[in-house]
Amino acid sequence: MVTTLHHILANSIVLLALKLGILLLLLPATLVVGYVELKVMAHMQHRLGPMYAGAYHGWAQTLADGLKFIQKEDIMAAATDRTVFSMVPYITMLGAALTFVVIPFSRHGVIANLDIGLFYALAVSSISVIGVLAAGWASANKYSLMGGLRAAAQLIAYELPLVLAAAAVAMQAGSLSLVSIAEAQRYVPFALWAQPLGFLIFLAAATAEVSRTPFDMPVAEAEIITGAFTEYSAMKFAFGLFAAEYIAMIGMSALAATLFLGGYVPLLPQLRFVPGPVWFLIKTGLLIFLLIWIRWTFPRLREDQLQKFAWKVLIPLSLVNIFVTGALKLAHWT
Amino acid sequence: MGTVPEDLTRVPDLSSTGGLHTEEMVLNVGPQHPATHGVLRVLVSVDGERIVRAEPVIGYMHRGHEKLVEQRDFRQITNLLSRMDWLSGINNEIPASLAVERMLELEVPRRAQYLRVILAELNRITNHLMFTGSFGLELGATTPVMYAFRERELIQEALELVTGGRMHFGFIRPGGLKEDVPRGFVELARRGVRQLVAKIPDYENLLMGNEIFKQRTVGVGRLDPALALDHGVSGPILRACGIPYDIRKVDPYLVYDEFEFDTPLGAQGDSFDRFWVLVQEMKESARIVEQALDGLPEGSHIGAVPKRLTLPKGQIYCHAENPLGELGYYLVSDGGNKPYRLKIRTPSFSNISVAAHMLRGAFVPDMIAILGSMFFVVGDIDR
Amino acid sequence: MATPPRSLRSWERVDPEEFSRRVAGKLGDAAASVDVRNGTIHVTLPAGDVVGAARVLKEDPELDCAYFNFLSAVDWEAEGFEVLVALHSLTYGNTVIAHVRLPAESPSMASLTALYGGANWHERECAEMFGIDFDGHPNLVKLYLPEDFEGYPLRRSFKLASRRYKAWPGAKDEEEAAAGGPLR
Amino acid sequence: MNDESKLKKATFGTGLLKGLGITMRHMVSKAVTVQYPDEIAPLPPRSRGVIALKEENCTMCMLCARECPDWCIYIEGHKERRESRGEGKRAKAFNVLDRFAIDYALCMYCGICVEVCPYDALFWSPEFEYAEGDITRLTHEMERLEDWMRTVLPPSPLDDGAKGPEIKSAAPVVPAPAAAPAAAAPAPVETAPGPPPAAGRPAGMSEAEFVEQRAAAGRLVRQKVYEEEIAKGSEPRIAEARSKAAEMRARKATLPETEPAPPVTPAPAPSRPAAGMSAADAAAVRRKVYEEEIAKGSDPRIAEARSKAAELRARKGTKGPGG
Repeated sequence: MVTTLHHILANSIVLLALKLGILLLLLPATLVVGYVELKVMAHMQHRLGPMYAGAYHGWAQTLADGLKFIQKEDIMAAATDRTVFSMVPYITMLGAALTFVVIPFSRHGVIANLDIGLFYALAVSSISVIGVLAAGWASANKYSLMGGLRAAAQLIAYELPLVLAAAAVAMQAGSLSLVSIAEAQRYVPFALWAQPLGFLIFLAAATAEVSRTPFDMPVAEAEIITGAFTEYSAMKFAFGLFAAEYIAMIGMSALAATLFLGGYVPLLPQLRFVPGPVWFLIKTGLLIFLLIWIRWTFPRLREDQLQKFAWKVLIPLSLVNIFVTGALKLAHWT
Repeated sequence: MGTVPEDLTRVPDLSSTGGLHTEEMVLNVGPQHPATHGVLRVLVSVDGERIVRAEPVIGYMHRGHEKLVEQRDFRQITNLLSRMDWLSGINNEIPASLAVERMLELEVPRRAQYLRVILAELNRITNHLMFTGSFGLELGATTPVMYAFRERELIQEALELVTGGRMHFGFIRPGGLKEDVPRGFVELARRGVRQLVAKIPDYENLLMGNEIFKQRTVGVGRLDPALALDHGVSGPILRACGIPYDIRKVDPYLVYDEFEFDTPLGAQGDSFDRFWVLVQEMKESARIVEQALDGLPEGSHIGAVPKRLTLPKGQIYCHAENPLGELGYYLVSDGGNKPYRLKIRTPSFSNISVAAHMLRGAFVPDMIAILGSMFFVVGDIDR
Repeated sequence: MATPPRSLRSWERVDPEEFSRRVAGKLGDAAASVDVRNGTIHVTLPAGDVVGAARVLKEDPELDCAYFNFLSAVDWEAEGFEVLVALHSLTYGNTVIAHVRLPAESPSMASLTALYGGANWHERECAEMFGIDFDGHPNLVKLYLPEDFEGYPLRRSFKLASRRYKAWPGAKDEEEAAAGGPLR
Repeated sequence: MNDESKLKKATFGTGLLKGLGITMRHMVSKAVTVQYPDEIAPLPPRSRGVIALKEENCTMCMLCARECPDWCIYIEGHKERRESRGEGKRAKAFNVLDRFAIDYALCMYCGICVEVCPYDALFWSPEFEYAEGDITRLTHEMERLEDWMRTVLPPSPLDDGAKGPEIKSAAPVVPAPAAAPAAAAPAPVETAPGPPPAAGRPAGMSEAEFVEQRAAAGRLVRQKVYEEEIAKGSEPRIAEARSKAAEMRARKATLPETEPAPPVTPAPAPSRPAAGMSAADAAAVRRKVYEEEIAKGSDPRIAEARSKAAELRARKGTKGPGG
């Protein structure tokens, strides 16, 4: 009895530590993704990118940037709503980070394997928009206000196709638990056979969700000067904008990798010896690269064009996708 | 995905918004704003994201060139004029020298004329590359600007080899050029334009062929030709409206009538057309440079010029096709070695004066597309 | 959209001499003199009816000077001001520059803004730089200079002060140094 | 026109994919960045970087100061009488230069002073790294202006078609590059390995010419004289001054220096004792790096820049970012 209890306790402490570790790894992960983005962008633009910080190909550039942000003066304009203004970085960061609670890194490497994991992930991913909207309002800046409103409008337009595309996956897998969804893709990912359309819709909607080109109107620097974050500086800027954006990007990629590429599940039965987390990281990394690649290639759309694209193209398409999925399910074709 | 309403110049009736009370907001774009490259300020009243009124405010960079030149001789003036439109120094200098030469009836050697054409066209390419890149940047595509600077660098290097400067050349002198070109210039210039021509398809595919780019530019900021003429709009912007006004063709100066080149014309005068004309003009400039390099005659780089330039009494208007449009100098001389008055008619000034009409009714993001495709240099507006 | 101008698609350069005869014929008594210098047609207009003459230049189909090039002035000090209005005919490929003499004391002429929208900024610039009043201009406020700027910078009598504080480094001797050197 | 309407009409098609292809293609090809300050792209002799003064040529005629549109040249001096030298010769008055300064905070780099100087006392140098935190330090006094003379490059040889009235004698030693078949392929990096300068360079590269000009006679003479002086046991300062004078004499001379150029550009002698390696060792480093680069198949220009950077690092005793 005692030993069992001891066993359980020890196990759960290890597990807890592991699970907390996942969350603690998020910040370094943003640094890595930030660095990769700098380098990939540079090479796509026929440049070298950072080469000095940390000596070897500038590996410590984002770390140095972070340290620089810490040293900077935190400026708040006189007319800002100070409380709301200061809360924003926490809201955006939290909203982005909460997704990871349900994302499985391996069969058991998940902080909480909720039965409604997918539902939860989609719900919390829209929290950060509240932060952006609050930032736009609290900054007392017209550009920020426009940025905040654009972010809110974008959220409403994109939440639907995002949810509908995910709903088709849930139908396909017959579960809302992300672990079950991943398991259902042993060994053929949904993106390859049942849900290619859903995958594309989800990617487009996720890009809009994390405000990256071509859907980066809420932070368009040439139009509204980083939108809601015009007035932010120092650590608030680093966390509220950069860290939140990268965490959200990693989170969305991880979610897409789980939903459509099978997450930690190996691609071939013969490759089962490669551990789950490695598969998960490879798949997520590929999607992150795709997002970076798209960002440095395309110009951005206009807000009204994005709305039209969402309502007139993506939503009808995702409804069709659901219909087809349902029909195939009924026909027991799958 | 749809396009914006047909007539952008029509002011939407905003008083009746179905009971929903909306309020206009005055947005101060600039003088420090990433999309106004320089210190142009645009005061816009917006209703949501739609612009109700827009008024460009200029003068943040007024340096009083017209006053300064009244106290300077022509060598010093050349160096001043180079700084007006800082992207096209050589082109700024040429018409000033032409004015002096025509007043004094100076003979300019053919080699000097050819070299002037080569330098002017290389300079036009560097100018156009700058705007090719920055337009993409303003629409959110950050990569083309890097490619544009890569191509620009080689041509810039050729210009530096000859003039010793990268922006302010001060190289055109009444009667010819300051010096002859060094050995190696011909090869470098040729390499520069060939690399450019080889890379233009990249810009076309990255921007003009891109569906998002088309969404943002086709039908946006359409300029009515009659309005354009009324405001003295010139250069690629006027030609994008389909008006074949290119001073190199209409009133040929230097030796432009000896080369074969086309004047690309747009059809509708929207942002897309303006950008398209800009890119095509680089190809035409490259053609001119190749022809001029092939036919570069031997000879002197400067004609017989009196040591002290004293102009006869009189007035003359001299204009040339600057990369951004018509650059004209109205020179009034009272018989001294300095101009009594020099009116500088710059392309950007006239081109941007029409912006207020074009911005009315557009969306805020369209404002960026419109301003970005109006190709102006603030130093050229303010002088 | 307004009727497209004739110059929309094609142009042919009419010989300046011939075009100047055409201008002289059309303007008749409205022009004091018409001549050609360096391929440009110079027209002297009396200050009275500049707008009328400009209207003829713009609207007569055989002149078609629809392109508004620039408007500026020259300060001839005691002899008054000379306003220059440069118009261009794209159809016939010729530039016409109208010269209007105004008195040195309170110079004023009718605004061309109703005829040419582009004259707006040019007239504002001319007004602040030379102190010339343009009657009927919708918004004759300063274009470049701050609102409270005093004086008219492009008048000959306006001297630049910047060099008065510094001795001319090019002076060879005391005498030249005392004279202050050229005012640049 | 047709092209344009075609481009415009095309609705949702392959444009997005083509764009992705272009950026991917660039990502996997070699970047064009020049890693300043580790790599230094050579500048042409006409580059208007800084104005150098050759004090012994200045006669205090004031032409430069008078023509300067910015009033940024300050000249002060006094007259001195030289005693009569021998029978029947009158005592002469001559100008002594006390101060010659250029305020680079005002200068607009138009070069009119260099152009108008009738006695060849002012030269352009391509050096540009003299930014200051304090604006008053941008006024370069005589010593500093003279110091820039070390960096002045011999004038570029003119294009073959130049028959102007003012053809300057081309720099004596610069070997004429072979007629250049301009490469049609716009490859940014020429891969043909070229032998070091003396044996001639691959054609068509005017950058290569800049490099050759860097190796021009003046430098060689200077190096030689400097080494001789040092060998004689002269003080470095004196050796420096004498070698500088010799260099200027060589540049003014119409006859080309007959000494064959050594295979690799030697470094200009340091004006002050270097902190790191000695100049000779550093030059050896440069030679080695240059040869390695050429062996690797690098462009001579890049090889030159890298070797120069390596030499600078060696002299300063610092290490590059790559370790």
